[in-house]
Amino acid sequence: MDLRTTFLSWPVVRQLTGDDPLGRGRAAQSAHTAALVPRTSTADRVVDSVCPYCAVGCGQKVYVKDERVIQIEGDPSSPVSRGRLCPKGSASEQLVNSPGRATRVRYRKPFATDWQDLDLETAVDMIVERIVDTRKRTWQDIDANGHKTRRTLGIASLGGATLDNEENYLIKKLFTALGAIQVENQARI
Amino acid sequence: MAECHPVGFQWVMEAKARGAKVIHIDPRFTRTSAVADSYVPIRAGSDIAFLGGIVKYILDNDKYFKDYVVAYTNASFLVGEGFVDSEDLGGLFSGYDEEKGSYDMSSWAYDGVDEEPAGGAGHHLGSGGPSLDPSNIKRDETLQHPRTVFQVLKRHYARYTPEMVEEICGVPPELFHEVCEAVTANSGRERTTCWVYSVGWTHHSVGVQYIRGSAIIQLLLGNMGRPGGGILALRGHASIQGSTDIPTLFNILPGYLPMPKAGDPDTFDDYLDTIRTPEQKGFWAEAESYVVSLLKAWWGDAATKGNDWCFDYLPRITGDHGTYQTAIDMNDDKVEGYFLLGQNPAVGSAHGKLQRLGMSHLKWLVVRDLNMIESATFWKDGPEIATGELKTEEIGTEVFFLPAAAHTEKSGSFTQTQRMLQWHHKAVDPPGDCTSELEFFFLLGKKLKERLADSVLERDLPLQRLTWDYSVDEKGEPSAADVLREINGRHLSGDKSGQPLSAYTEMKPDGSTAGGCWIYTGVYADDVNQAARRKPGQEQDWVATEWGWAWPANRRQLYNRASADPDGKPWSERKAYLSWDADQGKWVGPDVPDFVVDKPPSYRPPKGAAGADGLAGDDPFIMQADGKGWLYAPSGLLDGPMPVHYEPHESPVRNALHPQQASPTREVYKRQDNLSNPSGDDPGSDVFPYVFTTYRLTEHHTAGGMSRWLPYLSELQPEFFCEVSPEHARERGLEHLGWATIITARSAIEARVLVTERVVPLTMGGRTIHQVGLPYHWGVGADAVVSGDSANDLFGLTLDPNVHIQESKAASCDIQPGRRPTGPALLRLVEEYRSRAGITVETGNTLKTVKP
Amino acid sequence: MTYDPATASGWVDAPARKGFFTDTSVCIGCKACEVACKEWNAVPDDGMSFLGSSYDNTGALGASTWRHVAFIEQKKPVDLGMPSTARPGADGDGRADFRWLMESDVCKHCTHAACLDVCPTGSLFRTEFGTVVVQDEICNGCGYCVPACPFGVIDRRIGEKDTPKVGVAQKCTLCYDRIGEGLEPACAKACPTKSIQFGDLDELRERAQSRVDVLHAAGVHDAKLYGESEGDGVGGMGAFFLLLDEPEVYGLPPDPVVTTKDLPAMWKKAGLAALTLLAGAVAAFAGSGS
Amino acid sequence: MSPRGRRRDEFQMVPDAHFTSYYGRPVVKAAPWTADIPAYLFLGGLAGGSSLLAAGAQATGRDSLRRTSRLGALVGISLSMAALVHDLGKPARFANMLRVAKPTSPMSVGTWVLTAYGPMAGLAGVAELRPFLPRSLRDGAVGRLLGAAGTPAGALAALAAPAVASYTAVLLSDTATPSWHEAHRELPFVFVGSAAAAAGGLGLLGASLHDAGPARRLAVGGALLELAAEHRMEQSMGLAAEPLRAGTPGRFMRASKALTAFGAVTAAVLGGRSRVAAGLAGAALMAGSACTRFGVFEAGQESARDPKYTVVPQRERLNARLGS
Repeated sequence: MDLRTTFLSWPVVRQLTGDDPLGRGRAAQSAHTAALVPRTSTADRVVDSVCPYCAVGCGQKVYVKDERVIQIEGDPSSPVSRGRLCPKGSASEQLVNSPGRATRVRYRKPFATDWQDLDLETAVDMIVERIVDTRKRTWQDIDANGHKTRRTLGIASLGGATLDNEENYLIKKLFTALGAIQVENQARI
Repeated sequence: MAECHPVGFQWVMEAKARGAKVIHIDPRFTRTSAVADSYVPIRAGSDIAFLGGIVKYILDNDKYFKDYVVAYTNASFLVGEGFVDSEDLGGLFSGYDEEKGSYDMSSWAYDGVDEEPAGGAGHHLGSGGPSLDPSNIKRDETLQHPRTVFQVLKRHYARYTPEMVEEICGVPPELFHEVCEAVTANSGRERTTCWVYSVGWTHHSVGVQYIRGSAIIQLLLGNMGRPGGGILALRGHASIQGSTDIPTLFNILPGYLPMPKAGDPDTFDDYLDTIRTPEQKGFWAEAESYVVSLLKAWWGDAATKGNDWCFDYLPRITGDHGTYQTAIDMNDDKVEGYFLLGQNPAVGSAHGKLQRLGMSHLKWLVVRDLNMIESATFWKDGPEIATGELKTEEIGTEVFFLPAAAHTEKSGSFTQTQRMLQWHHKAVDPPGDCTSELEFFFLLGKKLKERLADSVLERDLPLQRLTWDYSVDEKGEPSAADVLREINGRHLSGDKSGQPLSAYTEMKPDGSTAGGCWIYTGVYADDVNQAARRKPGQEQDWVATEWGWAWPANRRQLYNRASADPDGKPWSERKAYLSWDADQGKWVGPDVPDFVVDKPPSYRPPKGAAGADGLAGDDPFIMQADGKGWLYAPSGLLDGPMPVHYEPHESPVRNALHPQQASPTREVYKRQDNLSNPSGDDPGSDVFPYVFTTYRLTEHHTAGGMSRWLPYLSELQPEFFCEVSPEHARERGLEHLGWATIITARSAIEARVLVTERVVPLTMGGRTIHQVGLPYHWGVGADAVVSGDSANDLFGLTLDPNVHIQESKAASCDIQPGRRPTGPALLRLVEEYRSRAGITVETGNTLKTVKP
Repeated sequence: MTYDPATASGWVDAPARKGFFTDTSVCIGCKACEVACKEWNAVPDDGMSFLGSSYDNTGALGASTWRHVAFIEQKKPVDLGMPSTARPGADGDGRADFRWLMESDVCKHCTHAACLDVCPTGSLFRTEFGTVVVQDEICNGCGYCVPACPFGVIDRRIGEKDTPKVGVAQKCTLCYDRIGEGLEPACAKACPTKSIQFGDLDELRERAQSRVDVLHAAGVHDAKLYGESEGDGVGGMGAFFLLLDEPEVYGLPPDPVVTTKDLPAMWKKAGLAALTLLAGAVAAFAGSGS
Repeated sequence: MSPRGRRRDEFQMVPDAHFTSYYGRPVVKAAPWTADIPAYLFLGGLAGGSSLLAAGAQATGRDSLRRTSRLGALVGISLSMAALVHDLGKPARFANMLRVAKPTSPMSVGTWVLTAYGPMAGLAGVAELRPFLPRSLRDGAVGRLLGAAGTPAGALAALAAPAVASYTAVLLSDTATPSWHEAHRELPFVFVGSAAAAAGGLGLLGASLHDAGPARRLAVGGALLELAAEHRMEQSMGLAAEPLRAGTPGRFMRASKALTAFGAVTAAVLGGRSRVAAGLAGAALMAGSACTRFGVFEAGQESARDPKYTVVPQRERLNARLGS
């Protein structure tokens, strides 16, 4: 580095030569500070989203850099929320990036005392087998009164209020085709 | 509202700044109360008395909006002669069957409609209410006939005096009067009042009747269908509205079509008859089109007229298969496999112990969540492990934990609390093994179809023939937009074959249309994802109809025909919304009319006209079988045509109005694992002298799955606490920041003590009632940033018969200073309380308490 | 002419001074400001301690809390039209008045900022917006700014080695990076009820005064501004407040004065003392011969 | 008097005083400083005073006093700098202190003063080590340079020394810490008195009876100044004087007064005659000086932790201004 430049950028020198003799403002600003920009402005893209917490449905803007969410904040265009977010909505970035978030499939064998690893594909295959077995064992063509039921009461599901409509649609559609009727969600709770 | 929906509350603050008066009625002084003009502390579980008192005030003082009431409600309809009010039967309506614990509703019908409607009630209905042929109903528009709904209502609420309100609710008469004045003064032609509620009203054994109570007030005051009016349900999950519209609920199919129930006969036509009668008014009359389109969407070409559109592929229900019944069935080893999809019942459902024990009976459990929630780890760190009720090595449940994708990692739509669908776009790929439910269920369906492709069993046909061919991207993820297109529906034949439907009115019963959820039809109109519209609010008028898409038909306010008078003119300039433009021959206004757009106010249906044609030009309640707002529900509700004050299932208070203590139709479960505290003045009720209620805090989200794992939210409310008044603290020796143990017949939990003047001891009937407030966000586990005992462990299971929702906003308890015992000693403490109170499985579970 | 701290600190053609107006009369205590601030500025959590100070478990501003929402439960004579209520059955006469105050506290960005004055490294500096900002990579953690602040705002961050910016003084930057690009600070943007308003200080002061007028007209005589006056001990605050009670109720100093106001006098005394010492030393040798 | 009655809510944990606060929490923050800082105050004062004594001793040919004082200054300033750096949150960034020169910052001013003083005092101190160097070094260029540099360095150090001894008072007073700020009128005199007493005490300890006269006089004078100034300070501080009398700081201050008075009297009466008495007096004065620094430091910290000391005077001031 040019020694002269280095010397001239020494804040003491800038104090003596500039408009900030007391060294409390411009003279004290570092090069790093002067170069600051909000990380939102260097995002690769901004994606329209909706807050995943309550049902007010606040608009969110999701800022992505290097395929990672770097910031989530309110969408000022939303006529619902006008860019504002509550503490939970404001914590959305931590929700998706939290180090405590579970990102690996875990499997607990019957009677086991701890989790073990399992790959996703195997897990889905095993779940398929469980469904087929349980359905076979618990299938009910008719009820005690001889009325047609064509169902299983052996498989139940709970959840959906935090899920997308499209997801719920597939859940209801698949379970209904399987004859599983105990499909429920938070709306009952 | 400020507490749980802070951003929505900006509009309340905005209204307040413009002079609106905000009244907060709640057992608990919340952040809403802090900025409200008035706060009304009320005993948890007593709201119907309060609402009934307002109804009485309105009727006694002629404060109702007469023109509106006569034209738009069933006030003038005559109730049949067989009807006997609860006032005359000690708290029971006519038709009560003690054996079944339910009503025969035929005596509640209008005069002229002489039989019980075919539709039944409660969970057997979709949202259309019961079908009904309105053509013969007798009416008296002077409202003077003693059997008019108006007069019936007046008599029904005659005893709901301010003094009675005070005795039941603990609200002083002057404060109650202030509310009555404010609500009525702010209603009428020039002004409207809005009621806002949340689960504080639904979590009761009479929850539906709570809402009905406010509906009666709003109809009497002319506040329905008008700007600034209405009853706003503030829902607590991003798409809990959507998960009801496209239900993951046992009793309905998409669009509130009922699930078929087993029975004889059980044909497609029988099924249709339960939804609609061909003679009825309104859009439910077209239900056949909606059902056929749904079946076509699901089974495609396999669904033909000849096979009743595969109607038989639908499984049948035989009663309550709700989540609580299911949890009980788990305990009885009737359920083998359980999917938890973003849900944490070990903490978030009532009677946590029953939930966790139930799960320990499963053969297999699939938990899909963002975090390692307590429902996934109950087998190793649940409270029952600590008490010795469960041993990890003895729990045979096989558990699959599958990490889920977050909202930023998938595209899809949420339906928010005002029925508006909003699309969120995928921003990044999910990390690690995380997958969306869409991807998981798509994959599961594909694999199941492959697995059973060669099956020749009849039961596998619905799966084999299920349409399941959504387009996938290069990573194999199915297209959510494709699914939304299917939900929207399309033409299957004719010129427009393959094109999306633009409105549910295009649906046909002849198999020429398909559509997965009729009320969502239009969301993909013009092959455009209308839910993804984001025209900035600043560039639109205040209704902002070009942001997202609201069902049905992008209407932002339901029943908005009622915003104009019977002649189609706004009730007032100040409250103008929709009006009839005679020159254009249509309804105009900032919103999509919730009415046949070109039907003039003067239209009167010809005799025998049904469906939409059967609606008169002044029938604003277009989904009701008679086109009117119901002050009195002649059918459809299992627990009565009008709300009656009953005490909660567990209450330290005797019902001041009726010998009938609690709802005679509430669903009780007499089981050793679901014991109840003695209630009212039953022996032993003094062992549980306090009321407790549960709620949320701004800083957390429900059972904590999306908040207790986040340091930023956890640090704001790190510990489970109970809120008690200084007086109560003195009475029980509770110390601020110390510990308290709260005990019911089910369990005992511990909480830090927050002594606060925000909790108000209530004086009622000369007696002081203390209430304990409990936020329910914490659970016992090892993975969250913060954990603690779960308030929901205190509740037992008692349900509203209409919707099978648990009573978890009011119950009785004891509270003692200090921490609870641990290990088996905890069970002994609960046992000691049970024996002191003399609790058996029968305790508190007698439905009829009126003595003959 | 108004004293402009940016111009006085060497900024030529400085933009209008920016600040916060926090109107506690519309605060609902949701703490969105606390979280939004932490998210944007990557401020670590400040510990999981249950303080039970009403709903405040944050306690105070500090190195890892740049916005702090105070909650005050109090009995108070009722003001007409105010958020207040009867509390039946509480007292002998059956009624007492009660209210719940909430206030989102933040760095005041003083016109005369002691933290900035005493900073020996120039880490704390006055920006062109008139705000006071810590330059993390400059600060050596001397900690002098901490006792200098008359509001107890700034603090040195403590924590494990891997804690970001540990050992360095930290406080609100008024989102220096954001406002540089015309964005609102994170807290103000999130605030659901716009209790926190960001903008040009002059305009905010006008807005605040008219809000006070409105409240006074509505009978809320307690409403008063705190920190808006240039005549106060810190020359006016860049972040000022509308309060409904005395400042100390919210944990704010009632009459803060920038400590450096007395600095010239202190230097004089120190000089005199130094001379005294010198004279004493000379005297100690004088007269003793060699 | 107090603006408002005391909070009586049973769960409000407000200390026993008539004022309002937020749950009894501090309004201002206590400095995040540990014992490093009072130690620095003491050692800096000791060094400053010693440099003055050393220069005088040099000028008047009191070798043992010169040697003791120069070495005292060297050790004092070295340890004090070590304490200062140790107390930083980011010690590696100590040099950033030289980025700016800020008259508004006593610490910045102090840094520049120390920058001038430290090397000189150090050089003078190291010069005293010349006799202990190996012969080759002692007689080599380095040794000769040291020998030559000692005197001018010592003189320059002595010029800066009064500032070193007094600026630390401003360092403390230029804060919002009530018991520091309110002391700002007298604290410089307390601190220079304390410095003189400590340096004189060291001289009494280390120098021969023959050489120690000026040290004795400086010590006695410093002690008297310290005691008088401290007394006056407590009178002028109002409520903020309270922490100086209570608890840990109170104990320090009482010890300081006793030790200083004892040291001064002993030095004055017996210091010129008995080596033991001189040593005892010197040690007492040094200990007294250290107690003063710790006492003042801790009193300030206490005053910051209790909102009373911030709120009550401000409220009184405000009420007086508002005429209520």
